[in-house]
Amino acid sequence: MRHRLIALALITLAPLPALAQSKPAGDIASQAEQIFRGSFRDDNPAYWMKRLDQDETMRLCSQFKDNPPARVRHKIEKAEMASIRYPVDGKLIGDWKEGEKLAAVGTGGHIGFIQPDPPGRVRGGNCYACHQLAKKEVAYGTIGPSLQHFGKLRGNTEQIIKYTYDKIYNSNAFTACTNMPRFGLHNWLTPEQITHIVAFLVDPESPVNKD
Amino acid sequence: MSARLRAALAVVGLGLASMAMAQGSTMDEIARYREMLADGNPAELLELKGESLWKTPRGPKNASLEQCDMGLGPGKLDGAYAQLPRYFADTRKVMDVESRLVHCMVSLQGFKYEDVTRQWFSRPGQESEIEALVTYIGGKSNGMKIDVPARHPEEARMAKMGEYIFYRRSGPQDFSCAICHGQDDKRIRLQELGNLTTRAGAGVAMSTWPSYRVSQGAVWTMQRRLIDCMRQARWPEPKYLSDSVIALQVYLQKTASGTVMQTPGIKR
Amino acid sequence: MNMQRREALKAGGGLGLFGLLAAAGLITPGQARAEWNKSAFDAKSIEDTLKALGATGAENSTDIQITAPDIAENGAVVPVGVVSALAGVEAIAILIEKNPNPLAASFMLPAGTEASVQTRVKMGQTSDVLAVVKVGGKFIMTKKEIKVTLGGCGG
Amino acid sequence: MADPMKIRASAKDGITEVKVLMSHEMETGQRKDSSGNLVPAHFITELSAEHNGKQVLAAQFGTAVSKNPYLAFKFKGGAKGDKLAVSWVDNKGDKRTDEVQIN
Repeated sequence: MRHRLIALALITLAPLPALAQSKPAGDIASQAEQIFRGSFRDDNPAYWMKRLDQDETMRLCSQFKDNPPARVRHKIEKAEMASIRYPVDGKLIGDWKEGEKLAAVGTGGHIGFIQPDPPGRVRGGNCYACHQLAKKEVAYGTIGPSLQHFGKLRGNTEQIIKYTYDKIYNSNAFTACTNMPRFGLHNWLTPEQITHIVAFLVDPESPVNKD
Repeated sequence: MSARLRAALAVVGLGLASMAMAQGSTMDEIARYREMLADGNPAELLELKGESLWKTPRGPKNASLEQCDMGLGPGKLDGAYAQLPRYFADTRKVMDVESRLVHCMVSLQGFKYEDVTRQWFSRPGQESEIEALVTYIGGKSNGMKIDVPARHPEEARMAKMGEYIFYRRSGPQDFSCAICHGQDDKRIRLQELGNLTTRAGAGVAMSTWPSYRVSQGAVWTMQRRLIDCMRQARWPEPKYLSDSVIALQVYLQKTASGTVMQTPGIKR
Repeated sequence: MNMQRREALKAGGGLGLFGLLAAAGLITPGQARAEWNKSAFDAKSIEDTLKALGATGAENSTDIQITAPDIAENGAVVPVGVVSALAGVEAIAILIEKNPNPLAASFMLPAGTEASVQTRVKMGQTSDVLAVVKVGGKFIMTKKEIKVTLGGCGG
Repeated sequence: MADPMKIRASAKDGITEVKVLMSHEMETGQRKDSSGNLVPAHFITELSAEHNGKQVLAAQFGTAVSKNPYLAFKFKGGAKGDKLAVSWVDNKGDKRTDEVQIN
């Protein structure tokens, strides 16, 4: 009798860690989602908290660790391509000097209580964070490919201009789950601002091509 | 191969070599900049201060922190930082250095949680006791290997949740931690980025915090580092000591395990 | 530090550093000299700074070296050293051309102190850094450009 | 009260090398706080180093010296066990003296 009691006690104590270990991976995702969402202050404005929401593309990219199978990739690229919008006047190439400024600016859009951007601060494209562009800027990143001589190498045909605009507007239309943000889709840059960056990339007079 | 093609290739080769050299000298000078800073790390000032804060009886209970159990037993600090986060039976929680330190300041010294965490990081003219204490505790693991195997089921669960959060994309820039920290040999501007999914990359990152940041004029703790990454991702900031920040640390420390601690570091 | 010195330091409130140190017995009164050079530190151009230092017309010299990286990852902390093999260097000043007030620091070197100092300065932007050295009652100088770049996320 | 400095002084081949880290904000007077008000300048103005009571360096700083100032210099002489003292004073009259033995 005594032995059986001890055995029973062992059984009731032992399974707890074992159970925790055997939970399926999907359960980890829902638990993680819960602790992640629960990690933010209650007094965050609703529009801040919206930045934690995921659209279908974000959800799929996260799920496949940015390397989705071909079927998923095609689905994402097709849907993203359909999202692209153009300036009202239809002109896809703007002022490279404006584009040059936007490419260098890394501020804007920071929220939170510690170090938010002051209201009205310019939101830049921060292109140099990831790409090499004009020769004179040595502080460039390498997360994306070098875009030095972008227009010199590719020309500035209508087709190249449209491709460049589309890529900046929605990078995922070409490569699902790429590291590059979807600048137009999120209204991070306006269509007009995108045309300036297009000019910075393709205009023969721009330092991207001239130097 | 035709002579012309050979000549063309030679030109391309030269071009590439000179480009690599130009970039090489930029990175060499950055390396020189860092080398000149390394000898004379202002974090050492904070280490001194942290030691005094650790040993001085303070708070409503007029106790020092010398009986604080950072995971290796009361008062045992040598190597403790390198083995955190870990599961603590007394609180039934996986805790990182900072959550455990705050727990000790509350339970041993009698401080109110709100009071000790109010100044969890410094601002110009407003110093942070937590920064000083974490710098001191970190220094006590200098030269020791990071060892967070995450074998306890709760630790293992936190590591998996940390990995999930690492790849979780959201916000107006489609960011996740993996965007910047999921590949080898990349830079953002001139800052090299560790591939935190590998032992080498996570090792470099995790072994050098806490670190003095010259751009901030302050030592940053790992909580501060991770919370600021989320700010840069344009997300709201998670709360100090929140589970998702601890989960990320378990995932990263587990990946970095085996790397020798070199702290306090000094960074841009 | 002994108790007497500690008391002397406490009591020395209004004396300024050198009066204070003299009172503390840390330096002899003979060494107490040179008030903080307000006009040099407040000067807004290289020319005015040199004038306030009494160094107008300092000639370029290859006998001085500035030890600093060509590129600084952050302008808030830029390591700058000045070295010279010349004997009898009396003073060294570090100037940053494009800062609102160029003079960053000046050093007086008593006999026996080597012409080798290193410190860290703030630079608002890429700029020439000047080292001005007083040797044998005469001023000489050299300069070096230090580029200030952006390092991280850019925000 | 100001926090202690960290001073290292080591003698080798008849030369003593001194490295000093000071704990100080070094406010420029041009930074604005979160409410947009200028933070008044607060910086170390003068520094003096003495070896066994004899001055080996005097320095004057402006606001362009970095936060938590670092200073390294060398002088002839100095032996293990000798005293090396560094003192600073700032524009608000705060001051600090620390002393180490040369090793």
